[in-house]
Amino acid sequence: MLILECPYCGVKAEETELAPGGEAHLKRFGPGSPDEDFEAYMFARKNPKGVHFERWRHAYGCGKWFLAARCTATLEVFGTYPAQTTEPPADIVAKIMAKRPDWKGYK
Amino acid sequence: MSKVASALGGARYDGFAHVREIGPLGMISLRAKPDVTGLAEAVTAVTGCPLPAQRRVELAGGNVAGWMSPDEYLLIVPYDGVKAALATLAEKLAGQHHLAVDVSDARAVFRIEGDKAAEVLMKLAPVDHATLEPGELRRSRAAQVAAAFWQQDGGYTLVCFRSVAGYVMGLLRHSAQSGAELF
Amino acid sequence: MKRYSVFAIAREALRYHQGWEKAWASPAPKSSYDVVIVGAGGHGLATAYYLGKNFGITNVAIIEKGWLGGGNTGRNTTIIRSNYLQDPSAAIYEKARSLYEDLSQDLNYNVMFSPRGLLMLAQTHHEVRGYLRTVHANNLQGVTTEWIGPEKVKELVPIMNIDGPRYPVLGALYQARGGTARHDAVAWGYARACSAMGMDIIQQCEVTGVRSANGVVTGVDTTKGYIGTKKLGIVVAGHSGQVADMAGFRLPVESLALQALVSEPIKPCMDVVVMANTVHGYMSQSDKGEMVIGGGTDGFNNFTQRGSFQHIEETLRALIETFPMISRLKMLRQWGGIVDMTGDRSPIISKTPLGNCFINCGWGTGGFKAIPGSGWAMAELVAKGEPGPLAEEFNMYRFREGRFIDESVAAGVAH
Amino acid sequence: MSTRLAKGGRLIDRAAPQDFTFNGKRLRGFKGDTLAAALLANDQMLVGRSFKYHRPRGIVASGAEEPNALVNMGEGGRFEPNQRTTTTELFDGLTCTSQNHFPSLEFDIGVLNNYAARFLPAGFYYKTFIHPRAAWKHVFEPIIRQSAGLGKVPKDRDADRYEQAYAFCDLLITGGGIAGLQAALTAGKAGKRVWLMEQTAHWGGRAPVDGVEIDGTPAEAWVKNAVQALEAMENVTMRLRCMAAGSYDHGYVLADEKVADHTPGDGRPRHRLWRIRAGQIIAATGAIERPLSFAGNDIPGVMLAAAMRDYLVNWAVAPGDRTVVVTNNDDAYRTAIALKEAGLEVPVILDARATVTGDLPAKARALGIRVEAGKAIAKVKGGKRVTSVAICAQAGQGAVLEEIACDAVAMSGGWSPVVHLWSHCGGKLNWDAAQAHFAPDPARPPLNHDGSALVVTAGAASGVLLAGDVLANATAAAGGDVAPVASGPVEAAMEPVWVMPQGATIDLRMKMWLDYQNDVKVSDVQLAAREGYSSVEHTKRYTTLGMATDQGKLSNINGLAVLADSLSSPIPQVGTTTFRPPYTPVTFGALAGEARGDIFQPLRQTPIHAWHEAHNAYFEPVGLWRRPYCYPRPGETHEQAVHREVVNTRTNVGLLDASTLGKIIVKGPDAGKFLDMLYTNVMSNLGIGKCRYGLMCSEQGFLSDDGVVARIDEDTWLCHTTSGGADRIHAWMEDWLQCEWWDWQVYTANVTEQFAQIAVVGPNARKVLEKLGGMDVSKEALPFMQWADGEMGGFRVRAYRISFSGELSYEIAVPASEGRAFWDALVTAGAEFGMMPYGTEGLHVLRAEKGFIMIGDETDGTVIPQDLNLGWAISKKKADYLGKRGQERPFLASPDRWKLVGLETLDGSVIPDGSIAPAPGTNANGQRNTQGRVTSTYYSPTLKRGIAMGLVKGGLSRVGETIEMTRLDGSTLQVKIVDPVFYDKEGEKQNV
Repeated sequence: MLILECPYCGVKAEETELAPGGEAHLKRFGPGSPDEDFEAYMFARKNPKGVHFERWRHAYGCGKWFLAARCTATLEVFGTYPAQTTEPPADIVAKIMAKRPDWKGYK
Repeated sequence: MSKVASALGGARYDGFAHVREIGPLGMISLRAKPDVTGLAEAVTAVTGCPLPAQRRVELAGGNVAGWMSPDEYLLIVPYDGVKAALATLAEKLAGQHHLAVDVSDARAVFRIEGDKAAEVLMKLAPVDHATLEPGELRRSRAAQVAAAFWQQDGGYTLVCFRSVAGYVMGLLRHSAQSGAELF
Repeated sequence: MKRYSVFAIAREALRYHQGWEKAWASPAPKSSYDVVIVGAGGHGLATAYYLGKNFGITNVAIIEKGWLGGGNTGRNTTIIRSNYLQDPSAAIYEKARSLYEDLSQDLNYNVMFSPRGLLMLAQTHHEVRGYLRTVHANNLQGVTTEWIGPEKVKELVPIMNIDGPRYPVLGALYQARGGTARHDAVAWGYARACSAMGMDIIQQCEVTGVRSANGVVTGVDTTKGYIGTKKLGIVVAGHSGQVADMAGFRLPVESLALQALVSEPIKPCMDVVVMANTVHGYMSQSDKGEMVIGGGTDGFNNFTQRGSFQHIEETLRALIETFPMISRLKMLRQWGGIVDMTGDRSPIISKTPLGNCFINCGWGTGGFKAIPGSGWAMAELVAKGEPGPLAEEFNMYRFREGRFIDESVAAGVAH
Repeated sequence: MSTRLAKGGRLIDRAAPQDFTFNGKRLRGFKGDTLAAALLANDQMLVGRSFKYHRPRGIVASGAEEPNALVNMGEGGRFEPNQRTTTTELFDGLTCTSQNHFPSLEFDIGVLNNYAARFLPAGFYYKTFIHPRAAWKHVFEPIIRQSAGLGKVPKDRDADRYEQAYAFCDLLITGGGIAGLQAALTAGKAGKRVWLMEQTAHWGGRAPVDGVEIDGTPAEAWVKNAVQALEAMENVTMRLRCMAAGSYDHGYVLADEKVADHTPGDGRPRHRLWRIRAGQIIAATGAIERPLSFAGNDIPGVMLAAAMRDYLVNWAVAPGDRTVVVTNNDDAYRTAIALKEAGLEVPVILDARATVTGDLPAKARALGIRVEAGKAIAKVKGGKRVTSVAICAQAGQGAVLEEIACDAVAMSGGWSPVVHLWSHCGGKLNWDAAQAHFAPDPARPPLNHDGSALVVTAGAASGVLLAGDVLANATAAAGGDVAPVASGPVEAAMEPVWVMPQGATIDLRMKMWLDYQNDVKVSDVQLAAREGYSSVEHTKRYTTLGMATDQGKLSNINGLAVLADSLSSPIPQVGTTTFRPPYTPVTFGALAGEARGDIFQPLRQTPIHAWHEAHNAYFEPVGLWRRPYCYPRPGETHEQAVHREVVNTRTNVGLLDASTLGKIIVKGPDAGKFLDMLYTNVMSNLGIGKCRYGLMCSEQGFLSDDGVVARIDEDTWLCHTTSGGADRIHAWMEDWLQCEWWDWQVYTANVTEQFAQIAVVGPNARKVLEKLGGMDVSKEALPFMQWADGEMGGFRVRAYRISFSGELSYEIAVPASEGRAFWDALVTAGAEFGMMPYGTEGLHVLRAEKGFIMIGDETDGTVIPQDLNLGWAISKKKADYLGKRGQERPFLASPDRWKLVGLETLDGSVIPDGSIAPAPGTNANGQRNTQGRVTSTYYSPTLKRGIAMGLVKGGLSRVGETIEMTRLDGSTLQVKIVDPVFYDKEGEKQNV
């Protein structure tokens, strides 16, 4: 039963107020793109056992999508940030590096 | 006005807390970013309230201006005043990217009153009332549906979607039964 | 292997059961094998078993990070059915179901397959149409199912409230030869049979790397050292992504938590398996008397084998509405498993970008019922290097081509 | 004889007798009794039968760990099986019966299993019942099922109600013994927001029973003071009868408060499930005493030593007159001393330790109790009650030295911390060899959302057992540094004893019970180890050890010690099984909370719902809505009603409540661009005042929703969605706007519920509206596929000239608050034109006659618009729209896809729902090949024959061909492929 702080309204929302939305920072590939790219966008998933970046919507709340950095093995949350970002913010990356020295990084 | 009916026709329930459906109230969903020129002025013109800050609700008489999200406000005015309010908003925000829409009939509104009114909500919403400040609008859920509520006039005002008004009334009735006080 | 029978028990009883031999051996790994299967769950063990039985390949190691049968095989609600809509699904699940019919005799281990019948309730007109479609499809697929009306449902399950009022039962998709089996026994029975064929089941041995040369697999690094192999089968369910990563490819798979629970045991009251998809709940009664209940899947990646409690609540709400008499039963134990979900919620039995490396995963919430069929198809793929008809449609490249095997199109979305 | 003593009993009120029945026998206890205490007070030593062998079972414990004393309790809507008597508070009028026997508790034929026990070892069923195949299902399984199970099956609906509540705190302390109280005092004084809960009805836990002194006062007084002090703190909330059932991630704790179990029918909720979010949890959950494994340790009258002390001190109940005490530690001497001081006989204390020193043994000896060091029980004798014990040396194989008559045995094998809440979320344990138990490893706690320790343990749960240590540990757990001082006797070290005597022969080991309820014995665990079920999880599952309703609270540690010994492995290497919630079983009703009956799920209602109900609508669920399926008149079947409604709509005029249709406003400078991405066709060029049908696809390319879009003004569009699609599509729009195209200037608003929307459909539709009066609804003023705002019969309306039936049709939206009044006005105005309401099934028939597709019927998540001949609604000009790339994939672009056609039988009959068109031959899996399927099939009352739509390989190129389609009985029928538009192909009627 996760708690994630919505970066838009500041509410420490509990899981039942949120809707999960899968892996974050996927790049959309549209018409004409190579099959592999489209497949990677739609289907291939990192599914890491460890640090993961994912999408959440504060569905029973302000309705905004946001992103979270979370460990899928311990459920520790490293931070949340707005959806309008193309890669994890530096401060969250630094925090993860400090807590998970063997983390291989976002890519 | 007899043809205008609130969702439950003013249903009431008296248990350890007092529950009643009120309305319909005039409600406007206003979508605009806070930095839109003239927004604060427009909101004040319509409601008499200042532009609410994050998670805040401002009250002025029966009027309300609530912060719903970084680009959404809930304005409450008399039911008959919506048309004029929309016109005012259109005028004040002309040329600015915004959306103001009448949602008066899409909502049901409840009052929960009594010393232990908070206990009714504690059974339904995963919200920490000890950290809920006066003047805070909290969007959450009431059991299985979306709801927003705030403290007002010694009780709580709760807003939900109109179609689930009967369900929410059922929840409130179940939660407010005498003998089911929490503390 | 000494055969199990009532006579064996009587004989052993006279000597206080001191003479039973080990059900399976626990050897140290050899330096190399013809085939290494990673994962000693039901699917991995069944793969090994049919490699031996159908193809005579017995120089096989089954490597398990924990204890055999300790993953989803030992954590599910033991439902067995094959009333699937799509042809490839119906084929493999029916193959599995038909193998379950004789599995106890085949393995000489009582897996307690109990074809007690399985009902999928239709509680909306939409569901009625979806299940009728499934019955028509099953008739052409050679899967025996039927559509039954509400009266027959009530007759089969007297404790059910079929009158609603919210979701009256409009009928049900009924598979009379669906049912349950004892989940642990399936793993143990296969393990014993594999061991008897001379295969090595190596528990407490985690794979830490996959080695290859010229695009072809050569072996695996493990916590018990390097093990060479000519062929590698990856059958690790929720951890498929991690092992695939070692083998150098990415899967269309996400690992999510799925939960189940049991009540305290009561005397027999329900002799069929009931699934109610509109309200999200399914229930059967175990031979011990516990009501075995399955819930929904979380929507986020999770490797903890713990789920979110709201799914338990949601399921129990639904089941109390459907079976009002269970309200005063008590939840004895709840648990979670990690299920591997693919992009179309159907499994993958496939060659991979790495030569002689094969993968079997993505069974999601429906794996237990498939075990014998999955092992059968995977064994064929590993042995021949090419999929047979059972596995062909389940290749991992179908997503790129858009060739989904989507079972959610019928009303019955839960597995 | 088990009796009530004349004096004592700190928890009972002798002035308040409570009458109850057990198996129909009328018995009496006192207020404050547990049911178990009251049964013992009435000499009811035999209370049930075990699961497998149906052996006689007596009360063995005094709390939540009790495995035996479970009863069927109550009647009718308050009947509950498997009620644990040791945690059930007695109330006047309680009725209960014992479980798992036939015909009676005293004479149970199931006990035959006991005589055959030798042939029924652990896992025997895996090795037999294999042949013949059919016998398992038809013979063996039914016998096993009938003999298994425990309590009776409830028959009735639950008469009680339940509720849930949320709570938040800095610190949740579970357990109201001295550790919990001290932790609460410490944290409370520090100003933390504290919740303190205790599963029983009393604060104080064991300390008052054990006669501990704290800060120079008796524990009882200290507890009283502590409770008073805590009650005075505003930041501390205290709950009795509240059991912390499980701890979940991020500090979420479920606690079951038994509000009215002891006062049934008083109108309060029976249970309240608290969902607590705690910043940190202190588990002050105490410890549980372990039994000793000796032959006959399951005979009624054999009881945990501390439990016997509880019955004596708390409830003035003496389970026996002559009690033999057997132990491996000093604590059990307290029981012997208490019994002796109560005037009861203790013929001997058998202490497995070779040397016995320390204060408590000295005191026992001083009281004249015989203490035998290095001795053990070889065997307890008796059937339904202990009659004597045979004594042997602990070191030997069990040669009997002496037999002592007695009627009760108090045993103690040491104590195990209750670590459930610590372990639920992944806290790890250490093996404490000195005390022979697993205790929490503070270095490996369960983690909170920020990576900090979520749970700390306090007191005995930490593995400290002496009162002084308990208080110090609890103080530290709560962040304090000054602990009260407790004084007590010095206790000598315990000595692990897993089998008694140490070298017991197999015939003795076959009589040593580990799991009393599931009948798992020492020999069973040894058998599992011998057969290679060597993981503790394998052993548990193979033998069913610890899987009974007590979840192994008494048996797990003993069992795994036996397993470790059998494997010659150290205990910590064998490890424990996983601890799973709940700590003790929780009633389903409490977990479902308020969600029953009317509020089982939200029921969405349109403003016109009450009218539908009043007019005999037969409803169908559509998502959470209920929509009228049809309005049967007296004597009509649903089918007849649908046909009448359809015909009337075609010939006169029909009225449909379409309020559930989704309505989403999309506005902004980039709204047109946005909608062009969302829909497959172009919406940006739609003229103001005009309507256009549009399709939305998932990014995979599959058709996901459809509806009519209206252009409201220069930068505003109104998008209609399907009834089920409104929230989903709105969320979908917001997803793209927030997460992909966040620089586009577009706002959306879901205004579905703002409007009641009513379709007036049929040749007389215009007449009805004209009768109502107001805005001009003529063909010229409001042509097909346009909309207009206006006033109608005094209502503010927006009228859309759109048709989903092929008839002249208006969909009219009014504010929801006026929806009912407007509907009524239409009903009145329509009366003279033959207007009738029609339901969703009529709607389906009408659209099918016109060949209009329905999301969910023609689509199922695998269908693309091209399959449905909707290519005309897919823009060829647009570079991109959601789903376009997905549709480029080979399988979606294949010419072999099944495409939409009309279908009709040669004889006019209706094609069965779900019917499939087989093709010649079979596939590689032996399945019959197929070439199509029906998607919608109805009897058309307009055409007076069956009509259908379907997807068929080759699609419209095969019009005129006849194919076979399946019937449910396995036969087939002949079906002709036709154009899918069955009615008014030219579309003249809707455009009048």
